[in-house]
Amino acid sequence: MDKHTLDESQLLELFRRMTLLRRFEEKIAGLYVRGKITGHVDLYGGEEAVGVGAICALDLKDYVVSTYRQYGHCLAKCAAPRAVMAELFGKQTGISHGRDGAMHTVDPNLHFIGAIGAGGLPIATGLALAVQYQEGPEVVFCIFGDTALSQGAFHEALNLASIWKLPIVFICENNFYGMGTFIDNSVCQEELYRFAEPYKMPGVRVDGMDVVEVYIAAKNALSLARAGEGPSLIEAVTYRFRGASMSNPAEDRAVREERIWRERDPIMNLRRRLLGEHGVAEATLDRIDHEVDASIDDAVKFAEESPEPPLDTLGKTVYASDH
Amino acid sequence: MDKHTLDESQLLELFRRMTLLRRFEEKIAGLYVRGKITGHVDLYGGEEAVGVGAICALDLKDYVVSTYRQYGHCLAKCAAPRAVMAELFGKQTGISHGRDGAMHTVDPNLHFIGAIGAGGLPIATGLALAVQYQEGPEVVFCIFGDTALSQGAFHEALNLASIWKLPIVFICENNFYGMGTFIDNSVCQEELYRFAEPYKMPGVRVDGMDVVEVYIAAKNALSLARAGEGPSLIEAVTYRFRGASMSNPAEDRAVREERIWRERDPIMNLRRRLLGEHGVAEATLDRIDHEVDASIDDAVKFAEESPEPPLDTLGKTVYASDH
Amino acid sequence: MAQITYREALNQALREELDRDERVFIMGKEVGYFGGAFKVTEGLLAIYGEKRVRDTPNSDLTIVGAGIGAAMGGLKPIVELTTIDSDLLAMDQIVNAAAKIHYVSGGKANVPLVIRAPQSQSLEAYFLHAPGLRVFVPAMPADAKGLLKTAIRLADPVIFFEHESLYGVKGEVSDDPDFAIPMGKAKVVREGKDVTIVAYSKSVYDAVSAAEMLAHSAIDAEVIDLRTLNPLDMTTVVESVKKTGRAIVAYQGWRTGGAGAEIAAQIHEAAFDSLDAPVARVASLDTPMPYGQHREIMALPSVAAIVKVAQRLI
Amino acid sequence: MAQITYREALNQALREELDRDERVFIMGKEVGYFGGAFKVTEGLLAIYGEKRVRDTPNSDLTIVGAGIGAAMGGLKPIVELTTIDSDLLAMDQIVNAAAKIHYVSGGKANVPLVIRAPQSQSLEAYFLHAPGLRVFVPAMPADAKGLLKTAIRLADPVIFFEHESLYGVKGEVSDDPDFAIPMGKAKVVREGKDVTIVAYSKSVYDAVSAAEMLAHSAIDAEVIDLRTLNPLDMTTVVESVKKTGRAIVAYQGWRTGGAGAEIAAQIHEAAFDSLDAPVARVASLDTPMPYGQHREIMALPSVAAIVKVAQRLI
Repeated sequence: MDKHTLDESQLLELFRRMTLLRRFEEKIAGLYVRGKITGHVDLYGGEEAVGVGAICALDLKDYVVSTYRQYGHCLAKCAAPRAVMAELFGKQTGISHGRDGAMHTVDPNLHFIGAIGAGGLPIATGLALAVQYQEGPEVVFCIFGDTALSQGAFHEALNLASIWKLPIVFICENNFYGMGTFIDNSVCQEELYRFAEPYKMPGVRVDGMDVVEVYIAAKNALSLARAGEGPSLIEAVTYRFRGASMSNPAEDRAVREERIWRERDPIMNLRRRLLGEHGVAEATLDRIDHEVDASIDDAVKFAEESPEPPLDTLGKTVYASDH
Repeated sequence: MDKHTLDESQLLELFRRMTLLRRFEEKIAGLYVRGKITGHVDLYGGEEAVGVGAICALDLKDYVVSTYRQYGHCLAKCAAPRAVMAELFGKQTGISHGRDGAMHTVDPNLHFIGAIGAGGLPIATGLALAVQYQEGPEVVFCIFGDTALSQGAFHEALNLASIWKLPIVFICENNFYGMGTFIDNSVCQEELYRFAEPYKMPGVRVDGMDVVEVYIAAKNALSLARAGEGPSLIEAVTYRFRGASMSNPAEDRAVREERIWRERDPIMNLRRRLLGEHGVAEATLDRIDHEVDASIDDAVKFAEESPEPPLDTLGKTVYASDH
Repeated sequence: MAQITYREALNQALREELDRDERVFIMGKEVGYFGGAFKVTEGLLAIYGEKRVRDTPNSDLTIVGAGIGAAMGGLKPIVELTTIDSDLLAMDQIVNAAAKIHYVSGGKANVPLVIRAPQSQSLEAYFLHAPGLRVFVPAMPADAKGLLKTAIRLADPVIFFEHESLYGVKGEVSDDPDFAIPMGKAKVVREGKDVTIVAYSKSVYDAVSAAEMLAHSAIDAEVIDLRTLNPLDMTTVVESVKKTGRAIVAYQGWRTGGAGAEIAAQIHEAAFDSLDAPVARVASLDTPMPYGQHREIMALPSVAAIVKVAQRLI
Repeated sequence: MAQITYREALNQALREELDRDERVFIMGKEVGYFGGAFKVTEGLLAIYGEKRVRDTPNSDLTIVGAGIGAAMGGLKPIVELTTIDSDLLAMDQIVNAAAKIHYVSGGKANVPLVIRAPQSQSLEAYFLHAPGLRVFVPAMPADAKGLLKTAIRLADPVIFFEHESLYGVKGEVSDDPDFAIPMGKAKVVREGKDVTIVAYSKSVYDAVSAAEMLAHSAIDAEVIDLRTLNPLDMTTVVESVKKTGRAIVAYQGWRTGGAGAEIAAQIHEAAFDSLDAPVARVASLDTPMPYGQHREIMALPSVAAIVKVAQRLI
């Protein structure tokens, strides 16, 4: 398989979803500043090619286990923008009935699990075990940040997935920065895909700013897992435009470096490619932009008009066996 | 450095210490069966070449952080047999005043820390940091079993040691068995020294039944660490004669396989080499045997005659700031 | 009904639930070939095969996390943790994931996971302080079986504590495969009118022995076995304390911050006017467990300590 | 004396102790270049350099373990944990190693380690149930500074909780480099005769506000700030309760199995005959923390809840 197998309609779909993630994020950044959204909001801008490229490679029934900045991954997994936005507003109509906000969205119907930090890797491994045990066709994509590599859970999960040959793909978004620490303070090995070798699984490094490259790598790993060939590790080298979260903007990050990366903006790059190589009309892309904007405006309106969860339900749904 | 640099007196010292470990263990196995020693007693028989070969490479001021079967390592680190035996008896004269038994002996004077399982690796790393911080000449040897490799702490500790270039040598006793699980159920990678590569440190595999080979590898790693060149990983392939602990004898372990390994008994091998290659008189080795036996008998007598810790001190020494 | 050990009762429960539900499986260090660190899973590998009785690496955090994921993927995992270190190494997954997922998903996702935790050191208090997690602490073989079956069938995550000293204890246990013990129902194991001794796990035996000794000095003690700490059946406890006017909580954990503190606080809250004396606690010394048999006896709560406290209360 | 924030008070304490003792150093995720997740270590890297202000990988268990090893090797490490997950990921090292080493070494080895734990979720109860570990929970900027200095100078391991909502709170703080607050001394922050409100960390502010509101309805509440949970100064608390006859424990943690259960149990044990009503607890709902400001307010103990309970008690 190579990138030429993506036809124009598929590329337009990748463009549409990346645009959705970007615009959605820009919208909530504004809402956060205006105090409409509280709590911890992680941003994803700049990394859309990874989430979208990987998740678009999946069928709907496949699973995504994501970490922090997961509403991006959640949208990429085809969650309704209304449900995601309402959750960020903490409303009853939200994807988790407003219980969660955006920290660890879990939606069994969507086959999506958000989990915090490296804690998601073991859970994803267990989900893959459930698939294998039930002889299902599904594959689990587990997406996490580079700092997970300095947590033991990463290693334990890769080891377990390898021993049991589980249908799982580990996808590391290597964005070179934690909250403020450069990776060389965090992992002694900056070529993160090299950790695949001792665990006896294929490991590749891809340009995480190129959605097509991510998509192809994801499809290849998916095929292996689907065929019972076990786990893989993909390292996607990328860059996040803002700091790790709205409350920690990385003001002092080198402006020059950021400009270079911005020139590699995955959405602008795909746009140029669609207009150039593929001869797509500018109006087509503009129409997608407008449709996306309209869906986000609709989601905000929906969220604003939705009811709060009744306060007396707060202590409820702690135990499944209670209802 | 190579094995020819060990002179006869050094080889005799290795022989003496291995014999001490073996005879000590045989003694306490008997005491356990007769109910003189209670609690959890881990055995080490067959692995003496690793502990002795590695620890004899050190100076007294260097540190050893050990795991489970640590009274072997503790004796190799020149602890008095009396103090170790009295500790196993739970007596006031024991190395930890009878508080500990043999689970996690800690003796700052001996520069020895026993810690449970993979939990010792982070502590050893911190000790190496203390050495580096204080610009001391010491090196830390951290000795652990193969099951530690499936625990995240192993990976976190190697990563940290590599980033900070700490003066530490990680020594894995790969004895192929946990309590009953073969290593292929436990770590997907059976060549454990390969984990050194992603952490950018030298990794070697040695015959853990050959005390000289272990000694040489340890000396080489020690020299690197002493020179500020950072950590190394040594995998010593070995075999424990009994199950993991006295309460879990691995009765059903294949007899045939055990016989093959017993033929590789590190003490018998060194004995043959001393008698043959080095022309040492049999009487010299017999004298060492007798001296060792006498010191162990003395230790048992000492332990038996030592007082119990006063029961009213039980709740004491929980806090250093209390006394 | 047959006289079997606590260990055999657990083994029976596992077999019956493995037979009953294809989704049930067991994983943990040494649970297969070796039959479990305490031989609870002995013989299961031979019957159910490697798919359903899975030896795992020594990766506690990740095995519990994998149990959570497997539970969310439609299975009913039973994870065996081998040591007290294991419980603590896995704490983040237990408290921050297993216990919370149902809630943060708005009730959409369930985590029907059972964590079997053999314990030499009693750490149940940590898990009592983790909303979303059920905590079972059976003392008797019958309850061990009946509650393990309930745990396996439950939609919630359960941590199931097995005190190591109880494995060899024998008792009457039903062999009806439909037998199960409901959670959240304490059991009055001995009736009495002078003082209520609330206990769970190993301390139930100490409480019963103490009650028998107290009978010689004409003190009639009621002994309650809580059986589960979450749910906590305070109704039975409070009813008893209203009758006796005095209560002792006996537990194996460290005194300070242990489960006994919570139970005592709740008794005071609910039955203050009926109490003739403050609720007393008989628990372990606040020290790391020292080595050696006689010192274990010294540091742990004992029959004699319960007797002494009961005599003081009356 | 100057008016500074809780955050600045901590920063001052760190500077003074870094100046005072070459063996003191700080390590943790983001403590250097970024100045700490909550900016407590801001500016320290520039002054003290990378040797003494060390950015670490995201390896909580191992960073705490390395702190233990460094402490045993002769240093005085201060480890900053960033999140609530961190505390739990490191739990095995904290409870099974840091807290026990002094004891199991027969008193030979010390672990002078300080673990700074900023917290949004209040998990102090876990660490109260760990003999060998000191637990500090300052509410006021002056205590934050004075107790952090005490912690750093101490021979025992200390977990030092900083409630995230307090970082911006201002107060008078001494700039005498010899200033330190002894551990185990609770502070009566408001005198009163009708009811004792025992609190720590953020709840002290709620308790003071509640006391002010109660004054309007002629209820004179005494407020005690415990400042440290281990050692726990029950002498001050019991003395107060003997005077007032009524007590409330207010804390941010989950109600069940929280530190309030222990404090209530000890008050009952020591002052039963002086109590006119059972000790009440005002704590968080037993649910994972829901999202959103107003729900946080709903799930957490509040000024209004303390007022309501006080009125009910009297």
